[in-house]
Amino acid sequence: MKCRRFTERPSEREILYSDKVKQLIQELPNRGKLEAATHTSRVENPVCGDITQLYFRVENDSVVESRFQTYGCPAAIAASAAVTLLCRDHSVKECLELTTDTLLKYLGGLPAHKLHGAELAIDALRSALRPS
Amino acid sequence: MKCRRFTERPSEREILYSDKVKQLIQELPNRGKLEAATHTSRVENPVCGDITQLYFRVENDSVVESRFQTYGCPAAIAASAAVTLLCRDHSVKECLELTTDTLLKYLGGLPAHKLHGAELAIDALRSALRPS
Amino acid sequence: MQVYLDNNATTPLDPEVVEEMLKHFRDDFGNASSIHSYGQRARAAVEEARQKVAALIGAQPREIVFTSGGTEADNTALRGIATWHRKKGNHIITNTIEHPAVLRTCQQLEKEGFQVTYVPVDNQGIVRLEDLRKAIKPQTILISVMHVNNEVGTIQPVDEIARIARENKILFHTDAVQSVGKIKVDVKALRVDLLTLSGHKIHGPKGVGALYVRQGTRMNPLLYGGSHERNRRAGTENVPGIVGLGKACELAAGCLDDFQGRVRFLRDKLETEILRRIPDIVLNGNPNFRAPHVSNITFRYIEGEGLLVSLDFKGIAVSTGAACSSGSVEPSHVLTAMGRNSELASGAIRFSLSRMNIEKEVDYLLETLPGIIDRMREMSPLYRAAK
Amino acid sequence: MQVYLDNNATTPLDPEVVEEMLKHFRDDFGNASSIHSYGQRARAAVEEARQKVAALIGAQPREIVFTSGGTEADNTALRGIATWHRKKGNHIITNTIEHPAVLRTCQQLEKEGFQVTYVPVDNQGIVRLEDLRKAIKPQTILISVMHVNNEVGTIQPVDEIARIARENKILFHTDAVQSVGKIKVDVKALRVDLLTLSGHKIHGPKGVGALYVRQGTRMNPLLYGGSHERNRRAGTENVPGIVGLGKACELAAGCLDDFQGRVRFLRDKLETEILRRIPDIVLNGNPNFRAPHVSNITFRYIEGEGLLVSLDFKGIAVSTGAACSSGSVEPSHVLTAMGRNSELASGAIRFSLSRMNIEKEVDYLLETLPGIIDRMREMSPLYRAAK
Ligand SMILES: Cc1ncc(COP(=O)(O)O)c(C=O)c1O
Ligand SMILES: Cc1ncc(COP(=O)(O)O)c(C=O)c1O
Repeated sequence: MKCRRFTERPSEREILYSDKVKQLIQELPNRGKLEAATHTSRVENPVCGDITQLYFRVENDSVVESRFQTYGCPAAIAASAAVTLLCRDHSVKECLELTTDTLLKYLGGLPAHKLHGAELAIDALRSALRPS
Repeated sequence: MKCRRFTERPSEREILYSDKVKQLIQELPNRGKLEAATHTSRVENPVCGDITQLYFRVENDSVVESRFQTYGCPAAIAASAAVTLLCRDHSVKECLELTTDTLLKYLGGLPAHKLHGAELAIDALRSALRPS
Repeated sequence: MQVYLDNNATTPLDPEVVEEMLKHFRDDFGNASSIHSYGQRARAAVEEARQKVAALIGAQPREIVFTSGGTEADNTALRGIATWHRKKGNHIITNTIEHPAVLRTCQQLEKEGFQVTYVPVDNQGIVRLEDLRKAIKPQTILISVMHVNNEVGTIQPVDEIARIARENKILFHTDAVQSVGKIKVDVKALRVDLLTLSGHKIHGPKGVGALYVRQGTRMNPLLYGGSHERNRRAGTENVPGIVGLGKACELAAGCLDDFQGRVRFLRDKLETEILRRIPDIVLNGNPNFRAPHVSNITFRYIEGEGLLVSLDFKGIAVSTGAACSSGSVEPSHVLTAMGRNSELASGAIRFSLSRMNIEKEVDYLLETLPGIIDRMREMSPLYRAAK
Repeated sequence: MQVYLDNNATTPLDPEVVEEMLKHFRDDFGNASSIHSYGQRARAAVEEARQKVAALIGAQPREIVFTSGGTEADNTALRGIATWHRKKGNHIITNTIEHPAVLRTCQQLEKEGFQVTYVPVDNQGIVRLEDLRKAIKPQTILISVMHVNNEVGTIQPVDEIARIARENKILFHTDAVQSVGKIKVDVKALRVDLLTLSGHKIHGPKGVGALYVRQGTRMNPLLYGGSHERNRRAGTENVPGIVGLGKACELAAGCLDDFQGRVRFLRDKLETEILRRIPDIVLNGNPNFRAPHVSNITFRYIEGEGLLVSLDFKGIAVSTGAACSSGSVEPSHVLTAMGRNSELASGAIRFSLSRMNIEKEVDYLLETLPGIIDRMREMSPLYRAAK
């Protein structure tokens, strides 16, 4: 048998959570309440019941401390944690420019049916830092 | 894991053809026409189309030569061959006493849906040797 | 350390099962319907496996129909009985905590003109016999109630339900995918008419299962084609799979004591210690009528999937709901049917053991879990609010 | 010497296929629906296999639905399309030489109120396009015609039939179990809507197959339960089986030239030499439109099964009719449909080769066969009568 081998590699695999997401879930950086917060928000996804609460301490227009509390699926948790990491030491304006796409890139992607986790975190971010 | 092992051996297996049947099919002993036959018969199974033709040369009330020709499934072939073997050197009376059961025992059994092969051979035997 | 505690989703294969299958992957690859020796060796292996499966559940070999798994067996039982007996009646009774293979088949049969009553369960997941009795109508042709529930491990009173069915001349099917090989299952003692089992839940291969069909039971097949399986299920026999299922059943027959002893001990240790070490916990299921290898626990104020991913990071595999419904955001239909609200349902984790688990795996879980739960609760907006 | 010439019944597994499956029997045993790493490794393997199957037939991965074999794929295609499109019409067209998985499903659908036209074939086993065209009615919803016939190897003009179907807005299914991996099959070139393939006919495992469903095709599933296979087919994925099918397809993709070259040469040698050495022979099938690995020959005046058993004794495995109908006494429905009388049909032997056969095997057959035929004809009452 001298048959050729088929060599094309599969491109589209349905991987659930990226390594980045798993690591965030594992470490839960910046988790918990921030008593000294200057800006907070609590956003709930009415469909799946996920809740995210973000806490920011802003000094001189810069986020100097950030925390989160999330009840929900790994996507929502990782996205919220990521937002607290991405905002630290950035100006409020810069934070408000953070998009779902940038967040998703940072997270190494999310499964299609879990994208709402990233949207929840961005919503919470905007609702906390938006000038009222 | 210190689990007991289940040890009962299977008893009922659906084996198709016995080694005896396979051997007879392989060797086809006593096959072909017998020109010097004193008794012959040709019996056909109208359902499946199997045909068996038996030839006996009877001398002093004893079968001294026997042959068969069969068109049909292995069961019919083996049964017909077996009948020619079993009759050789027996009296006509003894030959007429040969039953399907004895034949089946000699053959090492036949699958249920192939029993008609043995019946065909016994029919042919009786129709050849029966006093007319 | 790798600790697999998701044995209700699927089990690791027993190496002896793999060994027996390999013979049919490598040498005896014949089609069991072929007349030549290759075929006859395959046929003998299939019939030997049939005997082993039958022996495990107290059936006759001829009452065993091999299928492609539990799902196909469930579909065959329900649709096969329903369509055959349609002239007698069009009503089916089942319950709210069945596996989707039963529930969704029933829903489809409803679309095709059958009526289905979904009897509720109590808050420990046991079917209420009174409700079941009341649901019976003159046109009821089939009752289907699972033996052991896959999510919470509850054991249903299948023998009593079978009696009720019998008294009313109704056929009875039980999905025993999660009980066969774990607790004693005897079709003659239970007196069921049809019973589903699956290979990959008992250290056998995926893609093979069996339907027990009591002799004399008349039904339609689901798959039409060649005259395999006494015309009950067409399709070239999956010889290695069937051989693997047979071997798995043979091994399981010798391991029932192990489940009642060692596996139950491990499950109980896991459960008691979690209860002792972690506050704000709810046990799901009936502690008395429960298979020995399952524990379903709600960790309040957190959502199960995050916990699952955290445990996975530590090498521990568990499940949040029925494996087959993962990916969907709905809370488990079983816990919901047991009256758990969505917070309690989504905080549920299923630990399911097998005869391959050992004590130090449970110890590792018990060391690992409390810290993770603490960290996750610290992060939960519900937890702070509740304190 | 062992010579396996019954590859249309089933094929020996490629050792590389076994190797890939073993990984999932031994280590990566997870349930592909589980969220933890065990599950995700299984999921990745399933999706990789899906790509390989899709690549072999020119489909998109999402158009591949894994099933438990060719029979299930055929049943799913016919019943799934028929029941879903019932409101549009209740008429199905197929032909007289289909595999029982198609024919018996059609017969069952007839009992359920569908109308089926079984178009005849010519005496070389080719569907007559004129008859097919004439059979079309306004209420025709599905045409099903196999690609390569399993008994005689005839290749049907599937692309033309697909065109006729398309022009009449009728869905078209082809059972390609015996063509995939043997001759070029490209769903986009053939423009079929549904296509069946099976693992064990291409050196892959038994108990796994696939149905290609063109994107956008609407149909019912056959198996209901979990949301597997994009809700097209419920049941825990047979991960090792699917991986084995994927590998078999990958290997097959590289072996099509081998079939056109070496395998065809061996088949032609076998056939020509038998014709040269043995008198009173009839070739069955169409010599021009025929897959390269099949030869179906009637040896007049003898009955095939005895010949089969004799060859088996010498280590040579062949077949008399479709493997699945063995045990029944009826002459092959395919040969009957081709106008062969019962004597010609029952003397037919199918030789089917694979890429694993070698020339000295064919030589051994050619040495062995004439003596056996002589002996059997000597024994035949028909032979003497004919001479
Ligand atoms: C109770 C129950 N029934 C049926 C099934 C389906 O069996 P299978 O995975 O073999 O399709 C499962 C497992 O998924 C189950 O747990
Ligand atoms: C043409 C054809 N269709 C369908 C099938 C059935 O496939 P499976 O054996 O995988 O059920 C076969 C083989 O038996 C076949 O040859």
